Amino acid sequence: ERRSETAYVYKPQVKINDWEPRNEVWGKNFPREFQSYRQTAQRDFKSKYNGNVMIDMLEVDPRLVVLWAGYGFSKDYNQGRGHAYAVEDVRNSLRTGSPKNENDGPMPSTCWTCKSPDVPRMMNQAGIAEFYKGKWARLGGEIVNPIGCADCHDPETMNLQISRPALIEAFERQGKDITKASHQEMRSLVCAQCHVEYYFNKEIVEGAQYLTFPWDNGYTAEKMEAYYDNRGFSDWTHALSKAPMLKAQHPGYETYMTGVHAARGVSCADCHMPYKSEGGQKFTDHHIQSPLNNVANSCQVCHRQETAQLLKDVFERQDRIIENRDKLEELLVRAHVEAKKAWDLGATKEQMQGILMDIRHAQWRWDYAAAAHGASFHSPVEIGRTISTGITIAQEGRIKLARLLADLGFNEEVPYPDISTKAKAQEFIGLPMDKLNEEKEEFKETILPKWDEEARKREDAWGVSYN
Amino acid sequence: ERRSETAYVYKPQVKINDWEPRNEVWGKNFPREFQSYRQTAQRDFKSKYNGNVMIDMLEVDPRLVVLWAGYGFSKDYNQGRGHAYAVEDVRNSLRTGSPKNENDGPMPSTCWTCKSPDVPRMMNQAGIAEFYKGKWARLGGEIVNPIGCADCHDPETMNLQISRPALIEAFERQGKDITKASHQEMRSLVCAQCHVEYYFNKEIVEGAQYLTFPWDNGYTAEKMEAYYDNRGFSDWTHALSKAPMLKAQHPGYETYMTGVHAARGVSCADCHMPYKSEGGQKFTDHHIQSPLNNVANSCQVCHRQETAQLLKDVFERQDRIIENRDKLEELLVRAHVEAKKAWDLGATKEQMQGILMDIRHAQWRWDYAAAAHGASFHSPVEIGRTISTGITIAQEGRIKLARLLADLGFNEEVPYPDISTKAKAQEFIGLPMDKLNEEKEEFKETILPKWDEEARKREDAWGVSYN
Amino acid sequence: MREFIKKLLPPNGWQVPVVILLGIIIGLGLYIFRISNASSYLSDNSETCINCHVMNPQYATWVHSSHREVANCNDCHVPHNNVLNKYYFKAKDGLRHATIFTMRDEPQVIFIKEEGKEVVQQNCIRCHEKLVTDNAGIARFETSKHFRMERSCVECHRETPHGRVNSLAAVPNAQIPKLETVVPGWLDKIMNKSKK
Ligand code: HEC
Ligand code: HEC
Ligand code: HEC
Ligand code: HEC
Ligand code: HEC
Ligand code: HEC
Ligand code: HEC
Ligand code: HEC
Ligand code: HEC
Ligand code: HEC
Ligand code: HEC
Ligand code: HEC
Ligand code: HEC
Ligand code: HEC
Ligand SMILES: [Ca+2]
Ligand SMILES: [Ca+2]
Repeated sequence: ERRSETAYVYKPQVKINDWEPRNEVWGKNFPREFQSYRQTAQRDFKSKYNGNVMIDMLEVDPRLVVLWAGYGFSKDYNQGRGHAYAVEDVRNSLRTGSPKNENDGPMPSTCWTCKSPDVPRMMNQAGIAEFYKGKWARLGGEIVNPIGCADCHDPETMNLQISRPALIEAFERQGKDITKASHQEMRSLVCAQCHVEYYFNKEIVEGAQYLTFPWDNGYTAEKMEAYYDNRGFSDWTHALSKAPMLKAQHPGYETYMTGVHAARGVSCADCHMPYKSEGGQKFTDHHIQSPLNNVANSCQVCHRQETAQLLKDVFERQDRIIENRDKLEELLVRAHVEAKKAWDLGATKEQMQGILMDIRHAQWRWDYAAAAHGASFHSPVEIGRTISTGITIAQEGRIKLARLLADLGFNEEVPYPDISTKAKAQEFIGLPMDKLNEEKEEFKETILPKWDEEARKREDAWGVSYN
Repeated sequence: ERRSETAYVYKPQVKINDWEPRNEVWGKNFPREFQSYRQTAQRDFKSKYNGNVMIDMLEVDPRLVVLWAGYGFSKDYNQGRGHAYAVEDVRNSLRTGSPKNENDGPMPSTCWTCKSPDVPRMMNQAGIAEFYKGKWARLGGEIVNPIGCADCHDPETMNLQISRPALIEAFERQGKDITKASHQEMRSLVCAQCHVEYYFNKEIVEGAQYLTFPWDNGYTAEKMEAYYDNRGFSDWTHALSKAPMLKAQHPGYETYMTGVHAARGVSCADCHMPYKSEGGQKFTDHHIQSPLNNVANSCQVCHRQETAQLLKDVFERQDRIIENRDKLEELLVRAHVEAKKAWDLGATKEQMQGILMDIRHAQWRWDYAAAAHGASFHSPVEIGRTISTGITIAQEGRIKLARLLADLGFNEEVPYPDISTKAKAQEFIGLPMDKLNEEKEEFKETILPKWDEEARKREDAWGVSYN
Repeated sequence: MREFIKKLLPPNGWQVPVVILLGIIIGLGLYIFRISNASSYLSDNSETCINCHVMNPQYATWVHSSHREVANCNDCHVPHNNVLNKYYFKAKDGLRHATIFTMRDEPQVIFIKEEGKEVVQQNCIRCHEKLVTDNAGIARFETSKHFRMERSCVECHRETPHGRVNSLAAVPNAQIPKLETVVPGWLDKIMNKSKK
C-alpha cells in the first residue's frame, strides 16, 4: 500500500503529541494550513447578513430580547465570528456571567465543549461525564486555546477524526456507525461536532450536564420537537408568557443535511475550506469563513456563473427566507405580550395550556430557522417550510388568545411594546444591564488574568520537542 | 446566404398555408414532430401530483369548492392534461355551461384564446378586439383544432413565433420588446402565451373581454396583487364571505421566472420538449408532458443523478410546499365560514372591510402557488415565501374575525363544515349539480354535433395541396 | 522573457504557414471583411458558426446540451492558452472551413481532426481542472485523477456536448436562430391597426 505515502512527504519539524492543544505547535509542521487558520482572526468582511465582523444581534434586532426574556441570550448574543475567537468570545459573553470562583456562575462546564482543542485533552484526563460536571468557571484555567487542529485531526496520520463524544453517541442512538463514514462525509462530520443543535441532559449521569444532540427521531424541526416534547424537556420558562420554551442552537449540520448540496454530496469543507494554490502547492484553506468572501475557490469550482450572479443567488434565497422569519419574530413578540396580558387579567393554567404549547412550538421553529446563520442558503426550501408551519402555529395561538382575552373582558389589540432598540427592549423585560456589565468588567480584570497565568505555566512546562 | 438551407433539406409533401390550423396537414411535412405531438393524447402516466390522466381536483380536494363558492371553478376543475385535449376539455367543462345559442352561456369568447390554432386564424379575420367580443358559444363552430403547430410556428420558416397579442402587449407595457427575444428565450416565450395568469379587462374596448396579463409591476404575487388592487378589480364576490376575490390562473411562466432554472437559462422546452433520437434522427420531442415521464431525455441532459434521485428531488420539493399550501387552504375555508358567521350575526360593512381584504389577499397568494401545477418544483423557494405571507394574512384576518365575533356575542370556534367529499362541499355552498350536469349532457348531444359539422364542411372545402 | 515569447509562437510546424496566412489576411483584409461579414468571425458568438449550414447539427446538439449556457463553440474549439494562438488557430481553421465550404466539398459526416481533438481536450481541462484535480472532487469518483487526465475526456463523455448522432441528415429540421419573425406579419399588422 503506497496510498498514504503523500501524508509523509513533509518533513516534520516538531513532534506533535496526542492531545496537543496548541495550534502554533502543529503549525510548525504545517505552516500553510496554520497561516490560513490564523486568518480566522480577520475582521474585515461583512456580507449581507453574515461575515467575520462582530455583529451584535440584539442591537440589529431587539425583538430577540423579548423572545428570550428570562434566558441568558437576552443579555448578549452575537453572530458568530472566526474560530480564533472561540475562547475569547465565550469568556466575554454576558451569558457566562461573572463567576467569582470555580463553583460560581450561571453556566455549566459543558459550555466549553465546542470552544477548544483543550477539551479532548481534559476529557481524556477526567472522563466524559466528569468533564460535564460542575461550573463553567471550574475549567477556566485549563481551556485556553481556540478551536484548532486537535479538534479535527489525528496528530499521527493527520486523518480527520471525531474528537467529541456527543456526535458519536448521537450516531449510535440513531443506529448508525460513525466509523463507517466515508472520507467525503468526514469533511462535514468534523463540523457536525459543534455546528449542531444540542441540550444538556441531566438524567444520564448524576450531577453532569451531559451534552446531547436530540436527533433520535431525525433532523427536522418537527422530529426534534417531538424528541423534546416526549421528554417534557424545556430550556427555560419565558418571563412574560410563562411558556415552557426550547432554545435552538445553530442546527447547522441538521439543516444542511436537508438541502440540495448535501443531497449531491457537497461537504461543508467544499465551500468553507476549499482547495487553495500558493507557491505551486495546493492545500486546504483553513481560513474557515463565509464563502462569499471567496467565491472563486468555493462556488466556482462547481458553478461557472459570475461572482455577481452567485452572490445574487445567495442573497435572493436569504431575503426570501428572512422576510417571513422576521414576520414570525414579530408575531411571537405579540404572542408573548398577549399571553402576559391574559395572565394579568386572571387567566387560569388550564386556559393557558394550549396557548403556551403553541408559543413553545412556534418559537422553536423560528429559532431552528434563525440560529444556524447559513441555513437560509444551505436549505432554503426546508427552512421556508419550517417557518410557514411556525407562522400557522403562532397565529393559532394568537386566535386562541384573542378569544381568551375577550372572555376576560379585553377585546382589542394588545399594544406592541416600544422595543425599537436593544436598550429599550432590555429595559422592557427588566434586565439590570448596568449591573451585569459592571460585574463582567470586574470578572475580566480579576479572574481572566489568573486563568491565563495558570495556562501559561502549564504550557511552558510542556515545551516543544523539535526533531 | 446558404444559412437557411437546412430548413429545406426536408422534402415538403404539402403546402402549408398561413393560418393553417389543422395539425395533420403540418404533420405531413414533419411526421416525427407530429407523431410525438399526437402522444399528448396519452392517458397513461400519473406522478405524485400531476401527469396526463384526468384528475378531478374538486374530488381530490373538496376544500376548493368552498374557496371558489360563487364562481365557476366550484362546479368543475381538473388538473390540465395533454394539449390534444384542449378543445375537448373546454367544451366539456361545466364552467363553460350549456349555451343554447351563440348569445347564451356564462363565458365570453375570450375563453377560446388559449385552446387552438384556429384562434390566430379568427383573430386575423375579425381583428383582435372583435375576437374578444360576444359569448364563448359564438365561435363554437370555428374553433375545433386542439393546440398545435400554428400556435408556435411560422409555416414558412418553421421559426418559433408569438401568435397571441396578449403576450406582445404585456411586454410592451413593461417596456420590453419581444421581437428582441433570444432563441433560447423563445423556447419559453411560446409557452408564456398561455401558461400565465390573466384577466379580462373590460375597459380597453367597449364590449370586449380583452385578454390581459397583469404584469405591469412584475411577476411576484405581491406585484400582481398591487396591479389588481390599484384598479379595484375583482373576479367575483365570494358567496359566503362576500370578499372581493381574485382568481389566479396558472402563473406558470411567472413562477418559473423566479426559479433557479430560469436564472440559469434553462427553458420550458429543455424540460418539457427535450431532444429525442429516433431512427438515427434527432428532433424536438413534441410530446409535451410531465418531465417525470421522461427523466432520461430531460433532466439527465444536465444532471448525472439517477432517475430515482431526481424523482425524489422533485417530490421532496413538492411535498414541502404542498404541506403548507394545504394548511393555508384549510385556514381560508375557516376564514370564509367565520366571515359568513359574522355577517349572519349582523356585522357591518365597515367592520368587515379589513377582514375581507385579508381574505382576498391570502387566497390570491394561495392560488398563485397552487394554480400553476409545476410551480412547487419550478420555484420552490419563492412559492414557499408566498405561501408564508398568505398564512400570515389569513390568520391576521381570523384574529380580527375572532375579535369581531366576540363583539357580536359569539366567542368560540366556528365549526368546520363537513366538506369531506366534492358532493358534500357542493351541497354546502348550494350548487344544483344535477341540473348543471343534465343541461351539459343536453348541450353535448345537441349543440356540439352542429359545431363539428360546421367545421367539417369548412375544412373539407379547404382541402390539402400536395406538392 | 524568451520563454514567454516562445509561448506566444504557434507550434513549430505551423510557423511558415502562419506568415503566409498573415500576408493573405492583410492583403485581402478589407475586401474579405466587407463581403463576408467577417467581423462576426472574430467574436465568440456561437451563432457565427452556423453562418455555415453544415455546422447546424453541431449547433443544434450544442444548444440542447448542458454546456449551452456555459461554453460557446470557441470555448472548446479554439486554444485558450494565449491570445495570439487563439486568433492564429481561428484564422487557420476558418480559412480551411471556408475553402471547403465554398467548393461545396463538405462531407455529410464531419469528423474532428487530431489537432482539434487536442484543443478540445485542453479546454475541457481548462474549465474542469479544479474538479478533476482537487482531492475533494476525486474522492467522489471511482477513477483516479491520473487515469482521467491521460485519457481523452470525450472517450467517456461521448455525448458531451454533441452526442454521437450529428450528421446533417440526422437533424434535418434543426432550428437555427433566425428570429426576425417572432411576431408574424399579420399579427403585427392587425395589432398596429387596432392601436390606432
Ligand atoms: C455543540 C457545540 C456547542 C456547545 C455545547 C456550546 N456552543 Fe457556543 N457555539 C457553538 C457554535 C457552532 C457557535 C457558532 C455559532 C454561529 O454560527 O454563530 C458558537 C458560538 C458561541 C458564542 C459566540 C457567539 C455569541 O453567541 O455571542 C458564544 C459566546 C458561545 N457560543 C457561548 C456558549 C455557551 C455559554 C455555551 C453553554 C451554554 C455554549 N456556547 C455551548 C457551539 C457550541
Ligand atoms: C470545536 C467546535 C467547532 C468545530 C469542530 C467547528 N466549528 Fe465552526 N465555529 C465554532 C464556534 C464556537 C464558532 C464561533 C466562534 C466565535 O464567534 O467566537 C464557529 C464559527 C464558524 C464560522 C463563522 C466564521 C466567521 O467568519 O464568521 C464558520 C463559517 C464555521 N464555524 C464553519 C465551520 C466548518 C465548515 C467546520 C468544519 C470544517 C467547523 N466550523 C468546525 C465551533 C466549531
Ligand atoms: C474545523 C476542522 C479543522 C481544523 C480546526 C483544522 N483542520 Fe486541517 N483539515 C480539515 C479538513 C476538512 C481537511 C481536508 C481533509 C481532506 O479533504 O481529506 C484538512 C486538511 C488538513 C491537512 C492535509 C493537507 C491539506 O491541506 O489538505 C493538513 C496538513 C491540516 N489539515 C493541518 C491542520 C492544522 C495544522 C490545523 C491547525 C492549525 C488544522 N488542520 C485545523 C479540517 C480542520
Ligand atoms: C462541490 C460542488 C459545489 C460547490 C463547491 C458549490 N455548489 Fe452549488 N450546487 C452544486 C450542485 C451539484 C447543485 C445541485 C444542482 C445539480 O444537481 O446540478 C448545486 C446547486 C446550487 C444552487 C441551486 C439550488 C437552490 O437553492 O436553488 C445554487 C443557487 C448554488 N448551488 C449556489 C452555490 C454557491 C453560491 C456556492 C458557493 C458558496 C456553491 N453553490 C458551491 C455543487 C456545488
Ligand atoms: C454549497 C456551499 C456550502 C456548504 C456545503 C455549506 N455552506 Fe455554510 N455557508 C455557505 C454560504 C453561501 C453561507 C452564507 C454566508 C454569508 O451570508 O456571508 C454560509 C454560512 C455559514 C455560516 C455562517 C457564516 C458566518 O459568516 O457567520 C456557518 C457557521 C456555516 N455556513 C457552516 C456550515 C457548516 C457547518 C456546513 C456543513 C454542515 C456548511 N456550512 C455547508 C455555503 C455553504
Ligand atoms: C391565457 C391563456 C388562457 C386563457 C385565456 C384561458 N385558459 Fe383555460 N387553460 C389554459 C392553460 C395554460 C391550461 C392548463 C392549466 C394546467 O396546467 O392545468 C388551461 C386549462 C383549461 C381547462 C382544462 C382544465 C380544467 O380546468 O378543467 C379548461 C376546461 C379551461 N382551461 C377552460 C377555460 C375557460 C372556460 C376559459 C375562460 C374563462 C379559459 N380556459 C381561458 C390557458 C388559458
Ligand atoms: C395555445 C395555448 C398553449 C400553448 C402555446 C402552450 N400550452 Fe401547454 N397547455 C395549454 C392548455 C389549455 C393545457 C391543458 C389542456 C387540457 O387539459 O385540456 C395545457 C397543458 C400543458 C401541460 C400538461 C400536460 C399533461 O400531460 O398533463 C404541459 C406540461 C404543458 N401544457 C406545457 C407547455 C409547454 C412547455 C409549452 C411551450 C413549449 C406549452 N405548454 C404551450 C395551453 C397551451
Ligand atoms: C407549444 C409549442 C409548440 C407546438 C404546439 C408545436 N411546436 Fe414544433 N417546436 C416547438 C419548439 C419549442 C421547438 C424547438 C425549437 C428550437 O429549439 O429552435 C420546435 C421545433 C420544431 C421543429 C424543428 C425540428 C425539431 O424537431 O427541433 C419542427 C419541424 C416542428 N417543431 C414542427 C412542429 C409541428 C409539425 C407541430 C404540430 C404538430 C408543432 N411543431 C407544434 C414548439 C412547438
Ligand atoms: C438544460 C439544463 C437542465 C435541465 C434540463 C434540468 N436542470 Fe436542474 N438544474 C440545472 C442548473 C444549471 C441548476 C442550478 C444549479 C447550478 O447552478 O449548477 C439546476 C438545479 C436543479 C436543482 C437544485 C435546485 C433546487 O430547487 O434545489 C434540482 C433539484 C434540479 N435542478 C432538478 C432537475 C430535474 C428534476 C430536472 C428535470 C425535470 C432538471 N433539473 C432539468 C440545469 C438543468
Ligand atoms: C428544469 C425543468 C423544468 C423547466 C425549465 C420547466 N418545467 Fe414545468 N415541470 C417540471 C417538472 C419536474 C414538473 C412536475 C411534473 C410532475 O409533478 O409530474 C413540471 C410541471 C409542469 C406542469 C404540470 C404538468 C402536468 O402534468 O400537468 C406544467 C403545465 C408545466 N410544468 C409547464 C411549464 C412551463 C410553461 C415552463 C416554462 C415557463 C416550465 N414548465 C419549465 C420541470 C420543468
Ligand atoms: C464557412 C463555413 C463554416 C463556418 C463559418 C464554420 N465552419 Fe467548421 N467546418 C466547415 C466545413 C466545410 C468543415 C468540414 C471540414 C473537414 O471535414 O475537414 C468544418 C469542420 C469543422 C470541425 C471539424 C474539423 C476540424 O477542424 O477539426 C470543427 C471542430 C469545426 N468545423 C468548428 C467550427 C467552429 C467552432 C466554427 C465557428 C467559430 C466553425 N466551425 C465555423 C465549415 C464552416
Ligand atoms: C463543451 C465543449 C464543446 C462546445 C461548446 C462545442 N463543441 Fe464541438 N466538439 C466538442 C467535442 C468534444 C467534439 C468531438 C471530439 C471528438 O470526437 O474527439 C466536437 C466536435 C465538433 C465537430 C466535428 C464533428 C463531430 O461531431 O465530431 C464540429 C463540426 C463541431 N464540434 C462544431 C461545433 C460548433 C459549431 C459549436 C458551437 C455551436 C461547438 N462545436 C461547440 C466539444 C465542444
Ligand atoms: C467554458 C468552460 C467549459 C468547457 C470548455 C467545458 N466545460 Fe464541461 N461544464 C462546464 C460547466 C460550467 C458545467 C456545468 C453545467 C451545468 O451546470 O449545467 C459543465 C458540465 C460538464 C459535465 C456534466 C454535465 C454533462 O453535460 O454531462 C461534463 C461531463 C463535462 N462538463 C465534461 C466536459 C468535457 C468532456 C469538456 C470538453 C469536451 C468540457 N466539459 C468542456 C464548463 C465547461
Ligand atoms: C475513465 C472515464 C473518464 C474519463 C477519461 C473522464 N471522466 Fe469525467 N467522469 C467520469 C465518471 C465515471 C464521472 C461521474 C459520473 C457521475 O457522477 O454520474 C465523471 C464526471 C465528470 C464530470 C461531472 C462532475 C459532476 O459534478 O457531475 C465532469 C465535469 C467531468 N467528469 C469532466 C471530465 C474531464 C474534464 C475529463 C478530462 C480531463 C474527464 N471528465 C475524463 C469518467 C471519466
Ligand atoms: Ca460570522
Ligand atoms: Ca397534467
